[in-house]
Amino acid sequence: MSTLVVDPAQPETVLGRMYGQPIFDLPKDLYIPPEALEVILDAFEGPLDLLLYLIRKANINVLDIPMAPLTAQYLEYVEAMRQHNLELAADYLLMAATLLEIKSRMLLPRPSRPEEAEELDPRAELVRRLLEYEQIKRAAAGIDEMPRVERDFEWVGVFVAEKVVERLPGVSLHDLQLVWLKIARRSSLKRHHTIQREELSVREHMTLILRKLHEDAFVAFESLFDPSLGVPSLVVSFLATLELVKERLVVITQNEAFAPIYVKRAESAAGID
Amino acid sequence: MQPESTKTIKLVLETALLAAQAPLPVSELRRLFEADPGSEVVRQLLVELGEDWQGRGIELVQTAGGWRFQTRVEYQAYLDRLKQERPPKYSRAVLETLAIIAYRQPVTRGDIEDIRGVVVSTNVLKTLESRGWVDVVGYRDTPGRPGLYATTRKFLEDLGLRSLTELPPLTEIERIMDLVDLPKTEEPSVQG
Amino acid sequence: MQPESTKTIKLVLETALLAAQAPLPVSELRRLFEADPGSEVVRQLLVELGEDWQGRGIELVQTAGGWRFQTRVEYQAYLDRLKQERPPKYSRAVLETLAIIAYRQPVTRGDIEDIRGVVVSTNVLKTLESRGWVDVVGYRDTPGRPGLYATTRKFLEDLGLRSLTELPPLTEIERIMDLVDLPKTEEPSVQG
Repeated sequence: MSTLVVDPAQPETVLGRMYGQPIFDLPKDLYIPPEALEVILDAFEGPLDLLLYLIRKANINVLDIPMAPLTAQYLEYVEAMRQHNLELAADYLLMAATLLEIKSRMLLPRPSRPEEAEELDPRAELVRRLLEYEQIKRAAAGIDEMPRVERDFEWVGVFVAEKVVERLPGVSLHDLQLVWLKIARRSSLKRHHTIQREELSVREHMTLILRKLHEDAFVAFESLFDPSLGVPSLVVSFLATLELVKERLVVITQNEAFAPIYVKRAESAAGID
Repeated sequence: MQPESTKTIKLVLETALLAAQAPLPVSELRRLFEADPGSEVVRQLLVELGEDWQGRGIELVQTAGGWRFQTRVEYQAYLDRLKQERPPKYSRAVLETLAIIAYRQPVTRGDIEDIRGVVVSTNVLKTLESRGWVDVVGYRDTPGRPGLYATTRKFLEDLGLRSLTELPPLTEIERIMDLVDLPKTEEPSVQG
Repeated sequence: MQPESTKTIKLVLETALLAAQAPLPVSELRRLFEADPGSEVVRQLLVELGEDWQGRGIELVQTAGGWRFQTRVEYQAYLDRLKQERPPKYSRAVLETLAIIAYRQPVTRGDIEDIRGVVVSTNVLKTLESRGWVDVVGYRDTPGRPGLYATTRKFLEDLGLRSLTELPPLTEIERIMDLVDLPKTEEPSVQG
C-alpha cells in the first residue's frame, strides 16, 4: 500500500512521502510516476489547484504556459481520477475541455499587430483564474494560521456568584396616581373620589386608630389622641374617630355622663353588648 | 523534560482556573503539566493564589467539584446593572387594588370590588400582603365580618413617604390628564 | 449618590471583564456604575488594566464586540492537556471557502465555485454556518435568488479581530506571479 501524502500548500518543500521516503522535488517536466498519481489526486482541491501544482512543479512561467504538455499531463490525471472518483470528475472534465480549447486556439495564426497580442492570448482568462485562486489559497492558509479561540486561546469567563435575591416589582407614586385616576373615571365616581389631602389624612388616622384598637380590645378614648402632635393632628384624629363610628367600624361606649369613654372595634363590641 | 518553575506553575494554574468552565479538582490541575508537580505543590500554590486575589473582585473558592474563581457577592450590584432583563411589574389588578387601599383605607374586599367593578382575586391581596404593603387592621361589623385592609408603614417606607398625605392629590393631575387625554375621551373604550 | 473612586472603578471593570460571557464595549462598561465615570476614564483604566496583566497567563484584548480577557497563546499547550476533545481542524475546502467569503463578501455559492473551480459541497457551508462564522445576509436578484454569504461578528471575535481590515492583506497578484515564477528566476542549476 502506498503511503504517499502530499501537501500541495507547500509543494516546493517536502512534496510527500512514498514508502516512508520523503519526496523533495519532482522532475522538471510534467511527468509524475504513475504509482504516485492515485495518492496525489486526493490532495487537490480541484482542477485549478492541480494545474497550479503542475505549473509550479514544471517551473513554468504562469504568464507563458506551454499548453500542449500541460494539457497532456492534465488529461492523464483526469483519466486516473475518472477511475477513482467519478463524482469529482465533472469539474476536472470541464477544465480539460477548457485546456483543449485554449490549446487549439493557440494553433491558430496570431494577430499581426503586437499590441493586440496580449489581450487576445487565449490563455489570459485561465491565467487570471489561476492567480486569483492562488491568492485565495494563500489567504486561506493565512486565516488558518491566525490565533483562533479554542485552538490557540480560550475566553475567560469566571463564575458569577449571586445571592438569590427575589426581584420584586417596583411601584412609583406616579403609577398609583395614574391607576387611581383610571379607576375613578371608570366607575364614574371621579368627583366623589377626588382625594384631598385633608381627607387622606383622616383616612390615614382611621387606619392608625384601628391599629391601636387591634392591640387592645378596650381603649380609653383619650389615649387615641396625642396632644404633643399639635392641634391639627388632634382635629384629624377626632374626625377620623367620628368617620370610624359613621362607617360602623368602631363603637364608642360611656356608661354614664362624665364616666370614662371607651372605644372598641366594632366586631369586638358585638360580643360584649 | 524540563519541569516548570514554581512561578510558571502558579501562572498556569491561575490561567486554567480563569478560563475553566467548571470547577477544577486538584487531580485535574495536576494534569496541566507534562511533569506532574504533585498535589502538595498544587495545593500550596492554590492557597497562595487565593491570597493574591484578596481585595479584588473575584475570589478563589473550593467547591464540591473543585477549585474555581468566582465574583465576590459585593460586586453583584455592579454586575446586575448589565443585565438586560426588565424589572418585573405588577398586574393592573394588583396596582388598582393597592391604589384603592392606599386612598380609601380602611376598605374591605367588597369595597375594592365595588370600586373596580370586578371580583378581586385572593391572589391579588395575597401579593400585596406578602409584600408587606397592606394588612388587615380590623373587621367590619357586617355579615361575614370582612377584613379591613389598610397600607402599612413598610408601604410608606418603600415608596419614600412620611405619611399618606404625601400621596399625590388627584385634583391637579386629573386636570392635567383631562387636557392630555382630551382626544381620547371621545373613544368609548375607556372602560376596557 | 457617592461616585466610586478610580480604584474601585478599575476593580469593577476588571471583575466585569473577567466574568463576562461576551466582549463588553465601553458603552456597556459605563453602565456598571450608578454614576457614569465617562468613556475617557473607562478607556484610560482599560489601558492600565491591560498593562497590569502583562506577563500573566491572560491578556485584555479589544475585539469586534468590545473588550474581553483571553488566555495567551503561549499557555494553550497546558490548557490543551485538560481538553476532552480536540478543536476541529478545517479542511482546505472549508478554509478556502471561508477566505473567499471573508475577502470577497457578500458572495454567492456560485461566486465561490467560480473562484475555487469546483462545486462547493453543502457540508462545507454548513460547517462554517454551524460554527457561526458565516451567514446569509441577503439574496442576489438573479435567477434562483442565490443567498449572499458574509462573515459574522463571531468570526471576528473568535479570531480576536476588531474588524475585517485586520485580516492579513491579500497577496498582490504581482507578488504571486513572482512567487510562482520564483524557481525560474533563479539559476536553473540550483534545482537539482
